[in-house]
Amino acid sequence: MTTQPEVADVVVDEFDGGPDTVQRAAATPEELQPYAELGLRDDEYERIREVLGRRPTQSELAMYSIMWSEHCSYKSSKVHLRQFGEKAPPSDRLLAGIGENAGVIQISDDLAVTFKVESHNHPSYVEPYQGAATGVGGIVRDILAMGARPVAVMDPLRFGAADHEDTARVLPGVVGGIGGYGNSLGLPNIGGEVVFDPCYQGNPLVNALCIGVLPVDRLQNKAAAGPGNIVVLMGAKTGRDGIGGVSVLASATFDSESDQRRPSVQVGDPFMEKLLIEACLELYDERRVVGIQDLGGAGLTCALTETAAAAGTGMTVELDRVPLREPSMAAHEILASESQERMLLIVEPDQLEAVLKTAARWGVLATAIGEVTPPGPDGLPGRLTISWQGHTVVDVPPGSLADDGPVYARPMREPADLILLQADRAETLPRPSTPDALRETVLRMIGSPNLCDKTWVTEQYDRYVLGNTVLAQPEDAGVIRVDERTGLGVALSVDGNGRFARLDPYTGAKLALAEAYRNVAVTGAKPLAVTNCLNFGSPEDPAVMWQFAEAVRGLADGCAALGIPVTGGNVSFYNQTGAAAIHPTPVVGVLGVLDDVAQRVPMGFPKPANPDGDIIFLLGETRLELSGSEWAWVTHEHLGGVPPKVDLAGEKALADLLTEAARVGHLTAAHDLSDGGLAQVLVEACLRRGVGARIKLPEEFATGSMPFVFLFSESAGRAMVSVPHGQEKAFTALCTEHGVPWTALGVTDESGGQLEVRDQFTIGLDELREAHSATLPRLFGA
Amino acid sequence: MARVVVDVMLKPEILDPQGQAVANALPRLGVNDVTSVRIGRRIEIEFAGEPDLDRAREIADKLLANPVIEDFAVHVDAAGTVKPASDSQESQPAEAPA
Amino acid sequence: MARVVVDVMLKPEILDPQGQAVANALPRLGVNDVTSVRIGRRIEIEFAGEPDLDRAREIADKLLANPVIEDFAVHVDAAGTVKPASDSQESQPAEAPA
Amino acid sequence: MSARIGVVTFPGSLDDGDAARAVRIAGGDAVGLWHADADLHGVDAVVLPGGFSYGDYLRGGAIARFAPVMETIAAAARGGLPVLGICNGFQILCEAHILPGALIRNQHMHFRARDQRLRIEAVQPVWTNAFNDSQEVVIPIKHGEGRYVADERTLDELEANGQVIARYLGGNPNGAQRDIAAISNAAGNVVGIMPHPEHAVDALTGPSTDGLGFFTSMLKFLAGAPGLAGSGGAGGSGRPAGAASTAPADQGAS
Ligand SMILES: Nc1ncnc2c1ncn2[C@@H]1O[C@H](COP(=O)(O)OP(=O)(O)O)[C@@H](O)[C@H]1O
Ligand SMILES: [Mg+2]
Repeated sequence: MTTQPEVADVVVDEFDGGPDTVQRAAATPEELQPYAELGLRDDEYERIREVLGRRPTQSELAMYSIMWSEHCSYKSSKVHLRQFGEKAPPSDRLLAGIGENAGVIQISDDLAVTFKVESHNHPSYVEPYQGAATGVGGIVRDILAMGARPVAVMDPLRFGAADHEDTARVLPGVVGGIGGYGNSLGLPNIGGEVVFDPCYQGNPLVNALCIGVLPVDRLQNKAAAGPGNIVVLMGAKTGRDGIGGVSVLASATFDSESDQRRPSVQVGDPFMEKLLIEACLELYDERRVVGIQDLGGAGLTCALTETAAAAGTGMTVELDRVPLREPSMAAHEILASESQERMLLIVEPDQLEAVLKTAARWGVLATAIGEVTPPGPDGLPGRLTISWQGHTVVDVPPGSLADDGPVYARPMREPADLILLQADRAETLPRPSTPDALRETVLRMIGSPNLCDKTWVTEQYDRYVLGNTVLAQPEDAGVIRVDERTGLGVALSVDGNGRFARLDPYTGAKLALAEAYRNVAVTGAKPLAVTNCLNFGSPEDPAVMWQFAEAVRGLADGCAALGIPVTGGNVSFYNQTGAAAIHPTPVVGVLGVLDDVAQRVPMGFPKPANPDGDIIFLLGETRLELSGSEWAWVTHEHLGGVPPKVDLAGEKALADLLTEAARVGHLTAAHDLSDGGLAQVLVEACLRRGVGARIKLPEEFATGSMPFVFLFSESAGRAMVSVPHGQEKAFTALCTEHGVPWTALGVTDESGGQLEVRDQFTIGLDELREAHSATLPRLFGA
Repeated sequence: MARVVVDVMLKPEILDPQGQAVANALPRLGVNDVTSVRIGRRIEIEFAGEPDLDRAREIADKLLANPVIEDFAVHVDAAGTVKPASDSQESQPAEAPA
Repeated sequence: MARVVVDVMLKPEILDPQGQAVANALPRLGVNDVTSVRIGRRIEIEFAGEPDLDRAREIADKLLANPVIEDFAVHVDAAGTVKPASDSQESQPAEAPA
Repeated sequence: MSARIGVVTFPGSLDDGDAARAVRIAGGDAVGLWHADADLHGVDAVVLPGGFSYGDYLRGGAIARFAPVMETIAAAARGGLPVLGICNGFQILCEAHILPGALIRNQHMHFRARDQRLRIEAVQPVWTNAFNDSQEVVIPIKHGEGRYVADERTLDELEANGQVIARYLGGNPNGAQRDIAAISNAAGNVVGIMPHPEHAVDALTGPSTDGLGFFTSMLKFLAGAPGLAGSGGAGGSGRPAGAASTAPADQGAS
């Protein structure tokens, strides 16, 4: 499957002046239908005919082609994703899990949070600003559909080489779109990632995460329960936005023609979404909706079939009632349209008037378009029938679209080059071994695109709106206050490392999980739950499919080991240009809870209360692990070997220690170690508040290239903390108790204004800052 | 003067939230007979020598318009010129002196 | 069709960074004979009945332009109309159907 | 009874909750005012909060200016009612010609959010009496259209009359003329400020608590001006039962 023409291109709705009706379809069984052009296989088309007992109408064909696409049906991933449920540790906090619009976790007697990450990769390549903007809009509606008020967003992003000319087109547009939409909605952006790698050239990854908060008793669901209830479409008018967008933009591989294809893209209206949010929340609080579902990919088709299928009911819909932006739209276009900022509500008839009134108060269009009908006799699910201009154009069992799509166990094969790749270890590369070379390496690394200061990006995002942001970028995790009365809050981090996953997808997925988990733990929060976005190449390539299966297995095993469940996520396949797939890129989000956000631990060394400074400790073990590291890439353009060892029991011990130490007030700062190793973390911790540090290397790392290894190895399971004078004994005792290895590194030093690594180098904070912060403005303009 | 104007508008099928917001505001100004408002960009390009339409078209296609969502038209500037308030009766005398 | 166009431009004395950015980018496209670029707004208003220039002028004055920083001009739509790509030779032919 | 401060919610207002919280932290009563309701419900002062009213699609504040509540506020402001316009609120005040000049697209064309150093340039009785002369403060900015412009004569007048309330320090974030971050009208009761003092009222969630001074100043002013308190609103009848009655409250978020 490569390029697919758009739905609008191949489906002709008009026959003898009227639409293709169910009646007509039954009478003309042999009529040729362009199912292949819509991306359906012969056997899939046959199954549709079997389900219906006739050929599908044109509208039905469009609906099946969308709902059975990879993007909507998860047909290649389903068999693997099951593990998330099967291996998940039991949890009584999980109020809604995989399969819902987003997972919901209870965090106190009366409050719950819901969060999820999703991709909008292909649209963001075609139209960076709108693609990214509507990516934010889409995930926010998922959160809204659960009954939650969205309270923050995050944006894990990946681009091609930083100095590639197309990155200069894509990155500013994507960042502008994320900011433009999120800022206008009044959602603080509390973190994300900006990663550059040539493998994302032509396939940028634009993932967006949203978190929302709800009173436990406001939880909503999507089931269209209660025959006789009214189906209401609320929000923007329906236009020809992204018609076929799901199948074309989100499922098909890009090729050289994509430039000319110029697919129709969706344009977002954050103002409308803001009104939609307020209107929905008011309706929830007034208990006016029975069921609710957002309209995202596959638009009305998806919302109608999923709500009906979830309840086992049927539904009748009059398509003529759907408010249109363009009156000339055909039935299948209305059904496939991905116009943004719309929600589908199921309401009891006697609530309809009140619902319409609330919508009007917020200036949002709301229209009754249909009715819930009873299930069939013998307990069979009901049918979805849709009329258009007086004719029945759709008559289907909704479950056949929503739940019973094709499922494939696709062939898998370890990539042929993997053995050689793993044998080519970065630990054999020449390493800096003199103080001067080390000093130069520090400055070069902290200014490299992946490690440099991301202020150019994050300055375009509002972090303050709503007044509950306790930590945001560049901190390790975002921390949001959820309850002003008690100080209850949550911490969130998203992480992924495509290079590690390329070298070993099983371990790479675990490493991404471990990093996000650690990032949450360093703030003092207790990690609770996981979301993920799995960005991969074509599932039709057995090597990609193997990477995918391994990554899922790694993430599921990792979650089981850490005792936190996957609550939801998203799969993005076909991130591929020609035969070249992106690095397998599992992006993992971890959510933790803080009983009192006032106890959160920041990443930067604070101005110490004691003139002698705070004491700096490194927690965890440093090994010679350079394969897949940022250093190997920046200085040798090298990718090979095996990724760092992952020890989830050790991660858990570290997290427990950090949570406990934060609770008793031992920590003035804590910063997790990942890309760029200890050197990066020291520099970031110093620059954050302009407080220097004096460091002494442990003896076993004092000579030859060992200082370099200590500073740049990317061993997992480590964090750096600072502890006030007088508390170090109690702190190290706590470390011993938790079985976490610790090393005293030195002290913070406010007056010095420099970072000193004894016997190696001293660099002034100004020089560090200049090296760290000049890169993105140089590349993308001041 | 060698001025070429490039008008860039969203393609008709693309949502124009900006135009819509303005259209929705008009009734509050007592205007009720407007059926639609669309907002695009007007770009005035001054050439050193002769106005060069082909050049302008190329610039528009490559730089000024986003062909994924926008259409454009190019013309040599004529009557429609927006002049400083002081010498154009169409525009309002500015309240603050220039 | 009863369409009125309102063109709104920043007053000449007000710095237009967007126009300047475009002007600065032109040499990279091999264009060296452009002396200035200014970017403003083009607003297309459809009236239910007759195109009403006075009405449009009033709307422009009150809402569409801010007289402190902008000038505007109003005219009934004519040649300069931006048409969908498919039937306008000025814009890029789009391969994907609308 | 503490002073009642109205906080207006337009469709697209975002920082209305934060402004109300700042009012409460400062010791006042926050009263929600709804864009479509011209009644000011007898409030003693008004805050026009930040956000993107009506999407801010044409120019920031251009459409909000015509909201029914704004007609009343404009009249009351000319009559002396203390009004603080923050960010979008500042834009609305300029669009309504209650304050001179305009706020246009940032010179670098990006939305920019950062913790900004400012110098308080005018310690005046209504909105800045809690500050010291030339006090330096840190207050967040976050805007895409914050470049203050006015013609030279207006700028000279603002300076001469002490109407420049605050200036950017340590780098002008948007290209504003003469580094202007906040101004007042000639009478001093109306202030427009681009930075967000309501985001700097609590050390846990803001870069400082410097923003609180604007709100405490106004409360102190109202306390010392009993004649003004309660008489600000045009037609102060029918007070709503609770604060923020029209703004949808959500216990999850605030
Ligand atoms: N696209 C982005 N949006 C928001 N915050 C970002 C983005 N990219 C990076 N950040 C923030 O910058 C900081 C540094 O990022 P990174 O080095 O990836 O952190 P870490 O290695 O701790 O995960 C983090 O606070 C991260 O949340
Ligand atoms: Mg981190």
